[in-house]
Amino acid sequence: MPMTENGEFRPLIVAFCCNWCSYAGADLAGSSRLSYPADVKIIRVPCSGRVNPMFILRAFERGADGVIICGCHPGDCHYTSGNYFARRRMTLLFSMLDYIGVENGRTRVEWVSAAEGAKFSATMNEFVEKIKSLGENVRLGDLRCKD
Amino acid sequence: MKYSYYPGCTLKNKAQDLDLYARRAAVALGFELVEIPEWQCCGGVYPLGTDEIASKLSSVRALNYAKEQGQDLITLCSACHHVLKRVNDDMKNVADISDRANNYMQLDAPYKGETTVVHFLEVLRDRIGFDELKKKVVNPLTGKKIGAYYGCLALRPGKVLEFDDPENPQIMEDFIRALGAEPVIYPYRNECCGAYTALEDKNIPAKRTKMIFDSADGFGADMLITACPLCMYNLNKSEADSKVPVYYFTELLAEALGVKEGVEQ
Amino acid sequence: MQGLIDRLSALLSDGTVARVLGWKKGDMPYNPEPHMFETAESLKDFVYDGFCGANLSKMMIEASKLEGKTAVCLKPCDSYSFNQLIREHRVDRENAYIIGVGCRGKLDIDKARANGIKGIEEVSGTELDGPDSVSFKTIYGDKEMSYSDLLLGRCHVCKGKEHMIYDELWGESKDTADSERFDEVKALEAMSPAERFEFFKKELSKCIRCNACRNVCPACSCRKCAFDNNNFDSQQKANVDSFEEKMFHIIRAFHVAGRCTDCGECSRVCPEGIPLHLFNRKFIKDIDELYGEFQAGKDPEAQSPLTDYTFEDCEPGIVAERSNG
Amino acid sequence: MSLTMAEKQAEQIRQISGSDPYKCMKCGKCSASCPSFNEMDIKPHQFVSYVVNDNIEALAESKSLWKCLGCFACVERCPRDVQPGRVVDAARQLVERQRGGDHLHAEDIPALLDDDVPQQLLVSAFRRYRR
Amino acid sequence: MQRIGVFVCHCGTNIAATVDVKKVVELVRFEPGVVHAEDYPYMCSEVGQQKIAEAIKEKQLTGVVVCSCSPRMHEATFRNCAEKAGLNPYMVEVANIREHCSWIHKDMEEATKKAVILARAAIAKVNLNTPLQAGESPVVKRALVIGGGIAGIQTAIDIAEAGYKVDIVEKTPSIGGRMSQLDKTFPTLDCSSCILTPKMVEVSTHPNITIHTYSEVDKVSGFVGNFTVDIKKKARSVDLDKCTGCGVCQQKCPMKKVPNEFNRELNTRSAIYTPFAQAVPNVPVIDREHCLMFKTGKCGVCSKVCQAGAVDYEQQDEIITEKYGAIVVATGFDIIKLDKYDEYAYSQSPDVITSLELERIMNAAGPTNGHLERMSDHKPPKNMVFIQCVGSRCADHRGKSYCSKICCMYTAKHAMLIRDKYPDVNVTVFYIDVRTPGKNFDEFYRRAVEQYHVNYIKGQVGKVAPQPDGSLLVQGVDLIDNKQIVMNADMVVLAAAIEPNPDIRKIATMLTASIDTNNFLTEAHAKLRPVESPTAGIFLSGVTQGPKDIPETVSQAGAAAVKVIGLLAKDKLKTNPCTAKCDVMMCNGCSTCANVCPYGAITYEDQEVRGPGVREVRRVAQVNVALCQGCGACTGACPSGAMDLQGFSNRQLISEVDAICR
Repeated sequence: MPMTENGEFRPLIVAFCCNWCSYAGADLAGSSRLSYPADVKIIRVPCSGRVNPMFILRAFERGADGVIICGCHPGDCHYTSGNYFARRRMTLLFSMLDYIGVENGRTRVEWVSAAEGAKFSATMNEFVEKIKSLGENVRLGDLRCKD
Repeated sequence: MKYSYYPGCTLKNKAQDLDLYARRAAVALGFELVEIPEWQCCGGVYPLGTDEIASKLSSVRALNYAKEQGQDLITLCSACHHVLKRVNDDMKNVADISDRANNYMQLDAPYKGETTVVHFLEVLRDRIGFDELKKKVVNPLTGKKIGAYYGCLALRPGKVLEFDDPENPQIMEDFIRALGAEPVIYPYRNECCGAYTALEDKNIPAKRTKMIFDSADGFGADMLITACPLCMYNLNKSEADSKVPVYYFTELLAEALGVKEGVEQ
Repeated sequence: MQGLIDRLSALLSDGTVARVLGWKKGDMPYNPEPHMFETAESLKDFVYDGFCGANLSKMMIEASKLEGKTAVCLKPCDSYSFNQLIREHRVDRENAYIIGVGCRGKLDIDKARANGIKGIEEVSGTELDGPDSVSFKTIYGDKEMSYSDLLLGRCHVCKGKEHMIYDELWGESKDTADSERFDEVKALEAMSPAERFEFFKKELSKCIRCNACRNVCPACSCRKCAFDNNNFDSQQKANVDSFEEKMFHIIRAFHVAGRCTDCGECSRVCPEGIPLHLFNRKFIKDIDELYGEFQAGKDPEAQSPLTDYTFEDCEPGIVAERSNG
Repeated sequence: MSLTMAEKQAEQIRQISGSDPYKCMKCGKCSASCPSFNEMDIKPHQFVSYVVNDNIEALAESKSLWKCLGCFACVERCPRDVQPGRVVDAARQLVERQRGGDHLHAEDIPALLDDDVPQQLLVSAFRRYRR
Repeated sequence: MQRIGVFVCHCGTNIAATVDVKKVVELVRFEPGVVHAEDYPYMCSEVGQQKIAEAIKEKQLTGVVVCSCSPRMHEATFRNCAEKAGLNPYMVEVANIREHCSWIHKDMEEATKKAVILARAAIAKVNLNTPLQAGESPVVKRALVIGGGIAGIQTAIDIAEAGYKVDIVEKTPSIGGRMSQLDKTFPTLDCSSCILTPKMVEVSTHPNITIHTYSEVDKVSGFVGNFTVDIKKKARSVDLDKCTGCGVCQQKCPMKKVPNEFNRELNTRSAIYTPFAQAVPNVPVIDREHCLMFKTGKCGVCSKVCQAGAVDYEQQDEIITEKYGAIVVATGFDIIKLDKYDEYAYSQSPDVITSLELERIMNAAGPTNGHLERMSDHKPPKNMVFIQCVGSRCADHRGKSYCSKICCMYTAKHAMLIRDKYPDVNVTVFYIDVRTPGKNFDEFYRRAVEQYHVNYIKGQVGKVAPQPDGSLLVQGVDLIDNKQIVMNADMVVLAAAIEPNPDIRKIATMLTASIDTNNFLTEAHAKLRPVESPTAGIFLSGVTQGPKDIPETVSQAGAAAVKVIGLLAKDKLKTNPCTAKCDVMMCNGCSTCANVCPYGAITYEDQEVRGPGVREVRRVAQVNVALCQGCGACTGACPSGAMDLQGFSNRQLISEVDAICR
């Protein structure tokens, strides 16, 4: 289990951010110096609709403790409708993961606009706290039969 | 419709009229006030400190009792209304206060602000309807020019109390209209009467109430109505030349409904 | 059954169709298998009885490419799959001649085995117009079981006796539903996450990745499966670890979500008896609840819920809200 | 880094009041609204800047603590949501929570009463003027 | 195998103060494919770019990773640099170690570790990058301007003057906007209509400009250079060509009790009306909501008196469809509703007014013919109080967080005009701060104080109390004197906050232009690209982007026009090569992707497919790269994984996931 020297659990969190809103929101969080834990690593995608469920499962497979997808607010998608499709896909995928007993707090979708640097930072802080409270991703780890 | 009724300390003593006429009016209007057994005083003012828990517990007990009865909680006194609504808001929305209060109370089920607190006037406006009330009036107060005196506790903070627009309220004016009288709108109806400073500095309420009476009188009010026993006290003590009589709103209500001399509930 | 064979022969003889897709007698009385009959003569081996559970729709993908029409026997529930394949442009309606065959539910031989019926030599009473009980001649003597006790799990939540598409009908159908479609899913949802996890872990750990489910599934008709596609880097069987196997079923269910007709073939063919339909049915239940009722294969014109949206759709946070109460 | 007494007290006031005095833009609307303005030595808007500047000693000695009517006119109208009334109240509590901090003593009360005094007046004054 | 160079930027101390850049260089050397790694204080500088170019040539790099600021900032810079050095620009990726790392983390060890991981992800991606070629798409040489106020008018004139066609869509019956409601303008005090009317005439007579008034944008599709827009022309009920603008219909209309929006409802107008005398076009509309003919079927007076026969009760809404290369949003503002600010008694006294109402009262064409008088009793005021920042700079639930920017100046203007014309009137201004940045602005304000003796009081008003005698008692504070002030006034003027036109949300959604929490449109870059939306081909003019006065609005309108002209001057645009691509060997031909494509870029065709053991005609997906915008919705929908997105391929994204989760 990844720990710092003082024994604190440091989760591994993958954030998929759409280029137009959320990635820019993350940039704004940066230029406004609104900190959030380094546990969050951002992958830039053109649109939340680009996020294939396979990517999320892949992240969990490779040991991620939480995965968050950020996109433009409904109605504001740069490509008109990508976030709507993402919303349905992710709802169903998350529901399935919940159904097989994976903690539903490990997955999250948040709409963050380019102007919402503060929201981006607050969301990431909150998500990291949530994942810390859930601890390591043992259940998907168990499915992984990790020894 | 049954309501859990929180009368508060003053209504059992110096403000018995406020309580008595409300009970009679409720019978006439077809709703029931079920007094909460062993209610404790709300403390008169809302404990503002974020770390004050103990002083909020008497309110929580009353709120939780109403929740267990599955009833809304009704109040008459502006102060009780203010304190109960704000504590209820804390229990619903301020996790720290809610957690600590619940830890302390050890209720069967934690209280999370489930109860709806309503002022008697809100019941008249939102549940009975002023149009309905008007139909039940048997002695319309025709020709009377009445100034509503809201004071401060009934209205503010508007975000929490959601009683009426804190800067331009209408509820008491609509009430006055429903009774067949004419409301007199004057700008100091939502200004404080001086409140508890009356105990040690009579000067403050004297100045405040003079301003209030001058304003109401200037706009032609024959009388004022209030829902607050402390306002009533301060207004009554006023030595302003412009002073007009002050009544509890329930007294005029009972009169209009023809139950002022009625039998008690 | 002879009537059906006669009709099929006639279709072949008069040139209406070039071949017949149906079921052929198996080596045992309870394992007929799908077969393409090219001549009227070969139809002597044709069989249609209670054990003909196999859904022939998917085989029409290949048959559609052949010269001339193919007559295909579809049960009511198979017709949903065929319709869905039309929507996805995978089968050619013009090249198909659909005989909507009657169905009174299909049988699960394992139910007989579980009931102590072993060493079966002959079975009778499974034909469409047969009696209410099935007779087994076994090496241990004659046994009998009621038809309804032998039904496949899926037949207890039968979608109905109507064919969604056909050119002609043969035989009477019966709606065999006697339980609620989502009861099994609801029971799982009612468990704690830890219990659900244990349940699926146990079930999924049986998987031997034989791909029988994938091969039979009419929705799993990709020319090249995403699992055999190096774009997702998921093709290297040598690397396959247990996670991949378990995720395989979840990914597979997701890939067919909104397209799965709930035909139940995956669970029927799984050699390890994993209730794979529980994944698909969960998606169907969610779709019904969140986006309005939708039955894949019912209306070939209907937009699939996953390629559709509304502004007011629920947020993914609803999953936690529902689950955490 | 250790805090001075005044800094600690200022922090306490922020804690008790739940208000953020740094949000103040010094518009003075609280003082413009205050019915007790003329009774106060330190004015409502000054309370906020006194807390920002850790000038708690002056606040503790201010008679304004006992002149605030708790009418929330300042809270309602403050455009920055600073809630000056809560800051005044927190300063009052800071004083009262100290030994001997009560503003009103039980033995003084009988002299202040008249026949009409409602319970509400007593309980509110008790809560405002005593620990 | 790629030959990758990694370039780590210090960004002065912006990165280097928190990330140990030397260590990053040291660690990325061991990543697969990396043959070169170096750091430099400013990679985006001339020298920094030189270093990248040299390394590309000397080390025969096939891929480049720059660890620096956000790719939204300098990805284009580094890609251009690579292209000049002979490397395909799409072989360059940026690891964002500034905004996503050094600026938000404090601990050096942690930040360095994260920077390495972000670099690793970018390296993993570049390992799978393939050279991409940008395509081309034609540009429609016509612009659309939404909003016919001064911003839209100026933008349209500037574009038209450059020789391009422009259409203006204006929702109300006339162009002119907010500025047409103003009386005088600061800081020169010239009359607003005197400077606006010529521009309105110019725009209406310009051969390159078409004006659609009483019209709204209904639907927008397409993309930069090639938008298709449906414009709804609402039924005017008056024929634009036949009407001579004689005005008889308005005089004879029996329904005269309609609140007059143009005069901020201080008086009324007829049901058939032109909003103001100088309206362009000078053709009335019938307000069907109030017209007796439409309400009761009985009247028809306007039709009877119209000698030109222009009144047409049967007219229907009409949708026209046009193609545009660029769209400018100039939808302007309104002032906020004041119903939540009744401590100022706005809804209780007609003598408490907004500044915009005062503009109409001061205007010769306004409800009082330009005489300063109280709306309650039409008496001239003796004492006037102005209250600043009503709803601006608020952190509460009632107002707006921003400064409305124009109020300090127009209040000084009002105060001066009143003191000039009515020297007996006392004018008091309650202010929090007086903000006058702008040429000759502070001098203007000082004139109000020094020359006109306007009484500026630093402080706010807590309550305005209407008195029985009809006056207003104003209770405020003077923070300099530390005194509460109670004064009598006859009129109180509120400087209400401005807010973007409420229609902007709908319009922004149609344009897929992003919008901030205050409903102002977002710029592509707050400092460097202030008149462009992040959505290509969409430009911002005027208050739609943020509070502005007239001089600023006009400058920005011109800037937006220049950007539009720059776009329309091109015959073709380079298209984003990061488009979807279908692997025909895997495609099922199921049409799922086409169902989710917002651009209709996917079609199906029967194609002979040849591959190992395969030779057959299949129905497969075809991507039209001119239409595809690269969103990738199709890739997520494709069941087989046949559809992939170039530049953000499945393998690339998975490799990033793997690199992060290593």
